[in-house]
Amino acid sequence: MNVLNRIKSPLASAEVKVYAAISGVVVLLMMVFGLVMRMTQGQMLPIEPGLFYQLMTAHGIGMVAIAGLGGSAVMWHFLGKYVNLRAGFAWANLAFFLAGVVLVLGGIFVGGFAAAWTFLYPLPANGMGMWGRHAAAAYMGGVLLVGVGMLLFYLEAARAIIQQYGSFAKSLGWHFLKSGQDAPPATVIASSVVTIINILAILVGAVILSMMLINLYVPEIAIHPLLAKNLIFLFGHVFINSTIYMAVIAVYEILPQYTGRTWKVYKPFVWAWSATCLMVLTVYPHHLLMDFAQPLWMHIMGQIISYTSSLPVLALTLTATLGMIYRSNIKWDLTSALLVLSIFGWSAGVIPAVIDGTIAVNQVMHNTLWVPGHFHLYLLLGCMAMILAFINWLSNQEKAQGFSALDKAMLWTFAISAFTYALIFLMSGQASVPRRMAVHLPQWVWYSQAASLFAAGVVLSSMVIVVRALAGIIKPVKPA
Amino acid sequence: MKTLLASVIVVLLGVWAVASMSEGFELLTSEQARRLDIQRRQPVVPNVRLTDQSGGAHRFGDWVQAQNKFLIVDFIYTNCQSLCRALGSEFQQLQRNIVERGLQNRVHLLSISFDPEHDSYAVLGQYANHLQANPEVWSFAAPASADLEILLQTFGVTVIPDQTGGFQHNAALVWVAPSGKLLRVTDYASGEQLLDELVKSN
Amino acid sequence: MNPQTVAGAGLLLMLNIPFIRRIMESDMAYHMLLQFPLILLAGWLLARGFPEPAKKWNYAGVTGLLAASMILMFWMIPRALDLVLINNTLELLKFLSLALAGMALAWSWPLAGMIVRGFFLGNVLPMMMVVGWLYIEAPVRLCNSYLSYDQLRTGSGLLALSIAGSLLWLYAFFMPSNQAGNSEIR
Amino acid sequence: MYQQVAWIVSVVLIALLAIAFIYVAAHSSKNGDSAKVAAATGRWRNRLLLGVTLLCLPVVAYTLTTLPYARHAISNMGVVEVQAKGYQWYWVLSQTELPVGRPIEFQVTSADVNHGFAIYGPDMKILTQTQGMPGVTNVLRYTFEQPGTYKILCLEYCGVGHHTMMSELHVVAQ
Repeated sequence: MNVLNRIKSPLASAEVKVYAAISGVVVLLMMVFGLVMRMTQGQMLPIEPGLFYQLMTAHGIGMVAIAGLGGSAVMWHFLGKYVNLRAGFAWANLAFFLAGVVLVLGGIFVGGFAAAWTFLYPLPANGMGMWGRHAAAAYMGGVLLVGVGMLLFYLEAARAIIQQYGSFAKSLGWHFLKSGQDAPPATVIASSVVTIINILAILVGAVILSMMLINLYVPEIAIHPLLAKNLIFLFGHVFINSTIYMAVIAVYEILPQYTGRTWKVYKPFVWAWSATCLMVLTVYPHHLLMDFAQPLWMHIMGQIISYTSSLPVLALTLTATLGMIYRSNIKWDLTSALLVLSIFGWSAGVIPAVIDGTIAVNQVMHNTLWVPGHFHLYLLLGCMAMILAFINWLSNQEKAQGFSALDKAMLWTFAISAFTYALIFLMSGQASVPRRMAVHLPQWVWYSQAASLFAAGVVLSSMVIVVRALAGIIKPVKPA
Repeated sequence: MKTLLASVIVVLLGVWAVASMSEGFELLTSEQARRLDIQRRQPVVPNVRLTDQSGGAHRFGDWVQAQNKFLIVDFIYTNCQSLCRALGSEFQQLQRNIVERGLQNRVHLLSISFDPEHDSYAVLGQYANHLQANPEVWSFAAPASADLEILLQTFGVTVIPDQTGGFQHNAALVWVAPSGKLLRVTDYASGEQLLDELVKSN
Repeated sequence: MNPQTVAGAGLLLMLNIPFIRRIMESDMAYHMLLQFPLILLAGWLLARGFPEPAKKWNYAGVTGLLAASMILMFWMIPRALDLVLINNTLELLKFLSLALAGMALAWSWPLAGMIVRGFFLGNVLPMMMVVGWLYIEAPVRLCNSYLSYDQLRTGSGLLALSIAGSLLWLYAFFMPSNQAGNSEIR
Repeated sequence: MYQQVAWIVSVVLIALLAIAFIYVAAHSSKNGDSAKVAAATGRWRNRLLLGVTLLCLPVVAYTLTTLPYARHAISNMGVVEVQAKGYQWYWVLSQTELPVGRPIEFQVTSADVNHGFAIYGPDMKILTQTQGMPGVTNVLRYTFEQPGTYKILCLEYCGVGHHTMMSELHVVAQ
């Protein structure tokens, strides 16, 4: 079975373009929500706390979902070069996704649901008059629908990978560890890891969402709050982590085309990804370090795996990226610059993340703005930069372009704004400013005001990048 | 296409079946169904023979109407080690509350034993003493064995023997109007709240 | 006649002997974890003697597996479990529908590819986990006809089954698939 | 204290990372020998992995020696017990005047949803925290070293009144 003859049209298929376009638009909207939240905390906008928390819920779930969709676009596009994916499943996923989004947004903005995107049990059932149980059900049902679509998507990926490579053992490259022969491409390894962990995460998510839906209508059937929290964070942590693992495929695939060097798969790379597969499923207890009732071994495991899970893949990707561009005569344009920036953002974000995974630090940092600080580094400056690069790459017919002055200006605006924005979060966390509060104490307000300035920079530069890229994507491809 | 059509039919059938079993997704257990059913139908208490803790014999229906009070009924057996104790202390609490608020003339508590073989009036009397029940507020009674079935059925109580020689039964408070109609069934810990409602309603 | 069909029919009849039925339904765990699977098995065996009917209506086994999961979902409702003990019509329906689910499985599973199977498992396994967990966690008895201890055992059994099923399913992903190269994988 | 350490370490490491990126990006235009660069990359990768391991192992080991979780082994002598229960959106504390210098044991729980129980010092920096969870009691021990007014903030989002959920503790010299 020759891999080469499976390669379809070299340019992105319709479903990838639609995914990319929707991701671009929704990201902008969610960024605006973020800006509005920071301006409200900076007392620059007269938004009521009720609306603030609705926006916060929408921003959280919207960004998670859209990072998932954008990452899926990257994975679908490049995985499709190695295995035979059927477009019907991408469309089915999109249909479930959109139906779910309608329900989620309805629950939030019509029903008033505002229990944060983590829907921590039993808050959805305790709206205190802000929302009713139907609103909570719409939200959780919507998330469930998105999960069903994603399950279909990953089942198709699993099917295609297994059909091509025989089993996940092969597509993860375990035979390569023994024989040193026949390594699967980096894209296939990353896709296999994401497929495995996300199928598991979605099933766990389905379990806890169903239980909470039942509890909503039959309150006598109670759930143990600590168990519920474990399941929610297992689901949420794995899902959000895998968005980066999907999006990073863009770096593996696109950057080599700019440098003329290949992204070689070597044994540590295979080791690191396989280890990640296991560790990402067991690292979530670092979110529960302040739940003292949790068994001690889980706390200790949470701290240790926090250190071991993030570092290997990152260290390898980081050095490989730097090695790829060093003295390579790389052609710089918006795409390649964003991709390199994204690896910086991802790496930079891991540092405060791992530090916060230390129990002693978590004791004074948990649920402060330190937390959004670290994840905005690797989601905004990392994952989003990857997705923006991918969208831009698609719009340029997947070729390197010139680096216009406007491109340069937008790149630097985005890089500096996003970086500073995240640093202000970290700085506020260092000053013990809590996260998820509509109103801050007077001495904390200036942080939000400064952050709003840089948030505006992020919104502005992303808007220019996305709008220009969308124009390129929508434009019909000229026959060569 | 045919598969799609068939699948849609299957899903619709499934949803219909689940919906009818759960009364439109409102309930999942027969306990909830029983409560909803009683609240909707409001059946009248059966006119069965009851013997109270002092040996007096009554007809249940007549007795309720003669009393002309709201009745809070629970079902117990005196050998009970678990649930009935919770019920017992809840009733003690309610008894205090009723006396404090001076509601003796409007509300009466009634514990009915579903183990008439064992719970003779003498046994019930001891049990009442043990719980410091005030006869003005709180009565105990057991039906004649032959009438047990119909009584349990009306109140929707299911009793099953367990391995240790006792019984497991669903525990709840049943609210009976002075007219003898069953109004509603609530959790055994919800008595106070309902007293509040009763006070507010006048 | 196919011996498997005979065995299936025999099993179904045996399960219907009032004495055996009473024993199996006396305990919640027997009821859900023994009688249900046995009826499914009987239906499955019964169907082996017949060719798959109406393949056009059952492309890739979608309809059959959907029907099976719907039937299983219905019988996970605690109230349904209670009602069959006092309602004979419903008891008959239980036997018919579960046997039908078994037949649907027998006919549809071979037709289904990885995705349809995965979707079926992705539906049934979490459902069993949810119900099992609810049985364990619920502070009250969910079935009036069964002891709370039985409920705990049934819940643990369901949970164990679904975890075992999930692990088995995961394991299959890592095994060299005999379907590799088979373009019939759906 | 830990806040400063975390901040300084993060900033220094991120700065080092940025320097590495800027250096490499600045040297990206010349065409070098790919094989040589690949070999050098391999060396750097191994150095980085080794360095990170050597750096992290003692940190992980050391920080695991001082865990905040109150265990039964700790002596109960002289401990002041305080019950804290979170409600949407206020705290109910069994006492709010506490002695300085004596170990205080906060038994934190919740009546409704999840809350966070964070003790802020007079300078409005977090000193310690735990979660308040319905049906679960989290035991947090802390010894106040300075008299003064401390605040308790809810650090787990708990609904629309979340940001108003603050209480005061008065720590007094005995």
